[in-house]
Amino acid sequence: MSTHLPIGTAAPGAADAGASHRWYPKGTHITIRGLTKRFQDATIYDNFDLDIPKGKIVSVFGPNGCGKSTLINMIAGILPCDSGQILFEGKEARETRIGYVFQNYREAVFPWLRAIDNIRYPLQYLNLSKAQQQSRMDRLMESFDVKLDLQRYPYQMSGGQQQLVSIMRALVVDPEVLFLDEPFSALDYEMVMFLRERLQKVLVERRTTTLLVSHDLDEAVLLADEVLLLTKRPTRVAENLPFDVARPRTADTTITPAFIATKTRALDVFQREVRKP
Amino acid sequence: MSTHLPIGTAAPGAADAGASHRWYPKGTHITIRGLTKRFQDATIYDNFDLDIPKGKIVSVFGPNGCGKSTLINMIAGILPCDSGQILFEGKEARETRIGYVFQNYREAVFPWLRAIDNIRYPLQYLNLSKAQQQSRMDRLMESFDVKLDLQRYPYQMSGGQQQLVSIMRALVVDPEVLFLDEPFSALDYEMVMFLRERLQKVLVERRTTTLLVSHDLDEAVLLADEVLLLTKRPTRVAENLPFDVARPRTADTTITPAFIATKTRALDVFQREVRKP
Amino acid sequence: MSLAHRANAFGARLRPLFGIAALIGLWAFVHATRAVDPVLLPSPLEALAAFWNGLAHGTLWGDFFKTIVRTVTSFGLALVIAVPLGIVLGSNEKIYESIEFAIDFFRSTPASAMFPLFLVLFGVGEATKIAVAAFGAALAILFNVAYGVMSARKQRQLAAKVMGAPRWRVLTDVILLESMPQVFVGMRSGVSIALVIVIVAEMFIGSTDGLGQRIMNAQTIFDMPDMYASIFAAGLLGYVMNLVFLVAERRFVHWGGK
Amino acid sequence: MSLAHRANAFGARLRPLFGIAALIGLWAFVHATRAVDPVLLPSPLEALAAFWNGLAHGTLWGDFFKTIVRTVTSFGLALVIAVPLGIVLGSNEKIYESIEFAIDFFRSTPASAMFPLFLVLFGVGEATKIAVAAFGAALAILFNVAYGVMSARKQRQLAAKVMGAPRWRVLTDVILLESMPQVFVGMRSGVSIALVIVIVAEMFIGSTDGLGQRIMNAQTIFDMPDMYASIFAAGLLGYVMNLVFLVAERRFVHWGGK
Amino acid sequence: ADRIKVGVFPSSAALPFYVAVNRGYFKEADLEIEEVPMTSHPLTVQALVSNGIDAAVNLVTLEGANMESRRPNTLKYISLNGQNAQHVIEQFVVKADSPARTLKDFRNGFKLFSAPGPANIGAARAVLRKVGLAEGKDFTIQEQQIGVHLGALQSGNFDGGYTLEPSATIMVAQKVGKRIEAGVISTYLLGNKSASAFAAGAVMSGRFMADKPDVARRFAAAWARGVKEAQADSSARGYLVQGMKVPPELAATVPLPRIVMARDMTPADVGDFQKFLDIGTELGVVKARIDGKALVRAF
Ligand SMILES: Nc1ncnc2c1ncn2[C@@H]1O[C@H](COP(=O)(O)OP(=O)(O)OP(=O)(O)O)[C@@H](O)[C@H]1O
Ligand SMILES: Nc1ncnc2c1ncn2[C@@H]1O[C@H](COP(=O)(O)OP(=O)(O)OP(=O)(O)O)[C@@H](O)[C@H]1O
Ligand SMILES: [Mg+2]
Ligand SMILES: [Mg+2]
Repeated sequence: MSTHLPIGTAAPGAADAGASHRWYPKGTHITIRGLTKRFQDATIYDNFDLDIPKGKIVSVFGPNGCGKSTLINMIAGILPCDSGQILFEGKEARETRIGYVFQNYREAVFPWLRAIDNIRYPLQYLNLSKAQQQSRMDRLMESFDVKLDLQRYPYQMSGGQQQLVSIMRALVVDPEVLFLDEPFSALDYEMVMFLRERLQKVLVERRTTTLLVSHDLDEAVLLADEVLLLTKRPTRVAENLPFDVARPRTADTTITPAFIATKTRALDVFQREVRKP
Repeated sequence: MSTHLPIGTAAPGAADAGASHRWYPKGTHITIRGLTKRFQDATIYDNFDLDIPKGKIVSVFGPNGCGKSTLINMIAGILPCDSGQILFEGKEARETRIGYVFQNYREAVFPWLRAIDNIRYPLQYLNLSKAQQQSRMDRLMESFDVKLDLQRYPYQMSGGQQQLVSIMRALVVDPEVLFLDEPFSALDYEMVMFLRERLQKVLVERRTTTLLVSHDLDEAVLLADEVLLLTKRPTRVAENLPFDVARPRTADTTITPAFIATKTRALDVFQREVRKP
Repeated sequence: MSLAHRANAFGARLRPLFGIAALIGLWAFVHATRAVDPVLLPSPLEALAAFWNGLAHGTLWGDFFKTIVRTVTSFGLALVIAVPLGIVLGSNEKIYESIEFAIDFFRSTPASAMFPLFLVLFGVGEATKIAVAAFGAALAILFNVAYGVMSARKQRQLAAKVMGAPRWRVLTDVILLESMPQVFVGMRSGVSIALVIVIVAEMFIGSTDGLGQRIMNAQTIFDMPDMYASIFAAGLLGYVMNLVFLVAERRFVHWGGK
Repeated sequence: MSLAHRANAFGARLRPLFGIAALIGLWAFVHATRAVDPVLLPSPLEALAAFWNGLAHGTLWGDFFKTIVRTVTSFGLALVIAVPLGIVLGSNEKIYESIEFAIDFFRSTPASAMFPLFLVLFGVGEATKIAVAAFGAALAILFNVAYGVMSARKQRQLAAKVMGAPRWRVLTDVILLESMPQVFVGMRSGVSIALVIVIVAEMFIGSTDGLGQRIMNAQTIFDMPDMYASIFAAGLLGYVMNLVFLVAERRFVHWGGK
Repeated sequence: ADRIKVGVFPSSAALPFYVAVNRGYFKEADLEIEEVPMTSHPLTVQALVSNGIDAAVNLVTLEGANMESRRPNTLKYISLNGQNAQHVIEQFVVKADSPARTLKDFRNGFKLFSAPGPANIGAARAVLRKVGLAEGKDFTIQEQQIGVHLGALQSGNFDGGYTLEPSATIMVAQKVGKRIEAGVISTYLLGNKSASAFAAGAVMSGRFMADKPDVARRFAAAWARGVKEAQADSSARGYLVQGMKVPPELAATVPLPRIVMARDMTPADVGDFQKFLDIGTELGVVKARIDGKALVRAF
């Protein structure tokens, strides 16, 4: 791991004593250091640092256009950064099993494949036997219990149905890292409730490192182990609020004092940041 | 108006006595009668009737894939129906000034135009002088007070920014009928709050007939004069809940008993309908 | 409703015939008005009679068949070479840019100017005709495929990449399908070009059979009905081959435009 | 960084030259190994010398210029006719289907087989060459534009319609722009085809100037360096005209693939 | 049997070949002939150079001479086809209803077409100049493919032209045109009405003759038999119908050139040939002056 130690980067204070050669805190899955990203004239990130803990759910909350999707794309390795480093426990993004629900879910499914084949698609890259692949699919279908006709093509589906397919495709590989970019934006009330419960269960059980972007503050706090608040561009971390109420968290959780405290705090920070000139 | 009276359609009981020749209630802007729509095998609407009141905000709340977008598209006249009639106070959709924020907002903006030109685009079909067009633009810009760089092209913008452009484009024409298909799904917290307030003000002031699709029940109820609850396919109106609390409605409205009552009722109906086998 | 629908579908089937009818009508009109000397432009009926006689009793079918075989062979060859190459080149802009010169150069050079070169390389036999037609068709296919690949939208490629697809799988699973409409345009251009070049080669590179040679002979001895019959056969062949791809595309690219 | 960037950009500019270099290298190699008799395939240097002498002291520039004028004229004509027609036809599938036969028919018929007909219609002068080249180019442009229009995605057209755009404005404001990439493919195909047909016409329809006639004469008297010099000039012209559209497309269709 | 690839350009001068094939002369000489159709003379030359063919039954002498001057020993003529007023090939024609009777009537911007290629148009120009006509003032001339000559006359785009057989015969038969004067090269350029303009001939490639002298000799002998029969036996003309797709009713009237084997050339022939080649050099069709005797090979 330490082979990737970049020369000249100061070890952050948070590194614990027992591993002083580490330049990231223990339990970190994804380490971002000195990340810089510009689009033409606009600077999105300038020397941005972040540690994403392993097996936790991190909610990202920030204003439109602050660079949340951009950040995820850079971590996922599909958008080059101008400078800086992004490491997965010393590995590369390529070597990690990633699930990604794109914000732009409609353009990310394959219209030439039926929904079922879209969901099955990533399994072939996992070195699984046919039987294993099928059992993955069966398990997924079972746990989702979808009433959706998966023999349709995406363009025959409603927006929400396409988004659901996109979510199922991201989950079927049992990802090590899961990126959810506004994954419930088009789903109906019932489905959102169902998925919040289901995802918590699955992700915590499998200790999947998750990055969730949501503009619904209730949702962001409810699902999070950490709520990451971002500022406007050039983007910094405004605050990183831990939220470690026991799971499963349900609608009832939203009326607990801990939840309200965290939510209020998040809102304060967010509004302060957004309203800065 | 009565020239469009279809022969053989029974006048609904709701028609008031003073206008017994009407086959729709007074104050109705859009009348839908006997609407039928199939996609290949699947029947979405079968002999569907609906009256949309003039100058009111109707929230549509229904499960994924029940046909909300399909309904709006048929009303807007861009999707043919298999049978049935849709009338705008006896006019055609073509003769009505329509604003439409597509659910699929990314694919509905023009990538070859800058954001500002996208917003300006529909003005040219209004028979306005250049000066009047400009004053419309100025008024819009002022009331939105966007910090967004509107000289960018859509593909240089984040999802939320594109959605905002799409909303502004729908509003600039001062529409007679406004369709909002999940219009805030990608917008940040601050922007959603701002738009809820602004839209209420503008739409009520101008008496714009509005159809709002939202999966956020709080939002659906908060903005609505009527909450239209739809069933699963084949889609019917499960219930039509009026909600006539005074405006402006703010976050405080959500803790009033009237709000909670309506919301609870809506949720009950919705869940009952969705859970039907 | 179903009846009307069926009648409609029937009408749709027949629609291409209107085009043929209009074309022949125009021809008959020009002929009837004697705007063009009848010796130079026979009536459609004469040409049709020549076509029919040629097929039924004469050698037209043999020539027709020869041209079909050559065209299909050279098109097949072009397809096999140009589609994979086009995908690879299109997905690698640097390489493409450096060979673009050659592609545009040869696309803009008449096949007949290339004959001497191909004769040198492939001799005066069958091989030259097929090679030069395959070359021309391959250029068109290559150009279209590479262009389609280059201008394919990126989002789905990125999605596949994130899902762990290796580069070549992204090519075959996403880019190729994303650029399918352009690939079909390429194939339709390619098959027409292959046919055109085969005919020109039959005209100008020594040949004892084929529609091109037939057109040339008919022209030399001023047998205009037979010349137009042969031209008609060539055009018909082109239309039918295009139709195959048209139908294939409708079937296959079901997601197009959505 | 900026320096590296600049060097990179410079490399990108030069990339097409690699293609030329590779092509000429191959040619020089074949010539050097004498795989082909030198009387049939001169060395690149000889051809280049002929090219240079032809330009500097000879008549090559005059012929070159004539061909340019003819090509540009016929292409311009084709463009003016085929782009609007292609849009209209593409947006009206029924009409398109009924004339598809004619389009595919003529696309698959060699221009040289059409010469007699065009000679009859336009006489033996300049008009025939331009007409037949314009016809060929127009078919290619029409085919591509109509195809682009037909397979354009529907969402934005619907958006424009809802905003009150009349049908023809949807055509010009949305469909045309949505199918722009395909229009550019059509224009690039068209300009190459116009050039090819002009040259073929100069070869076979009485002509006293132009690159085609030059190629033909050089071939008859076996002045191979001059023949290859002329072919090279034709190809170069084709490349440059393609380049114009390539650059125009990069500039204009900035949203492509996004 | 020895295989030999023979290029054939379809023209009446190929008749001896069809005779020899159909009457089995080649088979008797133990030769197996592979007929390679040729559609142009440059193609024939190219095929000879690149060993695509070993021999060709008809090749324009100026083209052969030109190639010899660029690449000596590429080919040799074994027989030559002479044309003149009796053995008609090249000629001037006009529209059937034209008032023109002689070449001198080509006046006032008389629009002429010419058979294609620098040799043909050059010869046509030279003839008209000899007659005393000025290009531009009296006449204009433009190359056209032989295939469109009839159409060019018929459609009225041209008043007349310089064409070759069998095109002229078909024009006359179809009553589209009429002959003005044939054999103009002999008459005006060689200066003698009965001189032979040796415009084409049968060739063998230099390499073939060097590699297989015996086969070459047998081919030449069989070819000579064909030549003799073709000129002596008028029934042999029927082979033209299948060989070059001449309409049967015209086969009997299509003129044949005077075919002379190299060994049978008279001194006058040698002189005419040299003169003809020199004209080619003058026209710029042949790169450098070439000796006619070196261009033929007698067997
Ligand atoms: N191709 C591009 N060219 C120029 N600017 C771009 C480009 N892509 C993104 N941007 C800019 O980068 C910024 C960050 O975009 P990003 O999509 O990451 O925002 P986001 O945080 O995901 O916003 P949202 O909540 O609206 O999805 C935006 O301000 C956008 O304008
Ligand atoms: N082109 C099509 N072909 C076949 N079925 C279609 C097509 N378009 C839509 N459908 C079906 O019609 C139904 C209604 O779709 P619609 O997009 O109107 O749903 P919606 O209510 O807007 O859902 P959402 O909340 O997910 O946006 C869906 O079940 C979908 O599967
Ligand atoms: Mg985003
Ligand atoms: Mg919808």
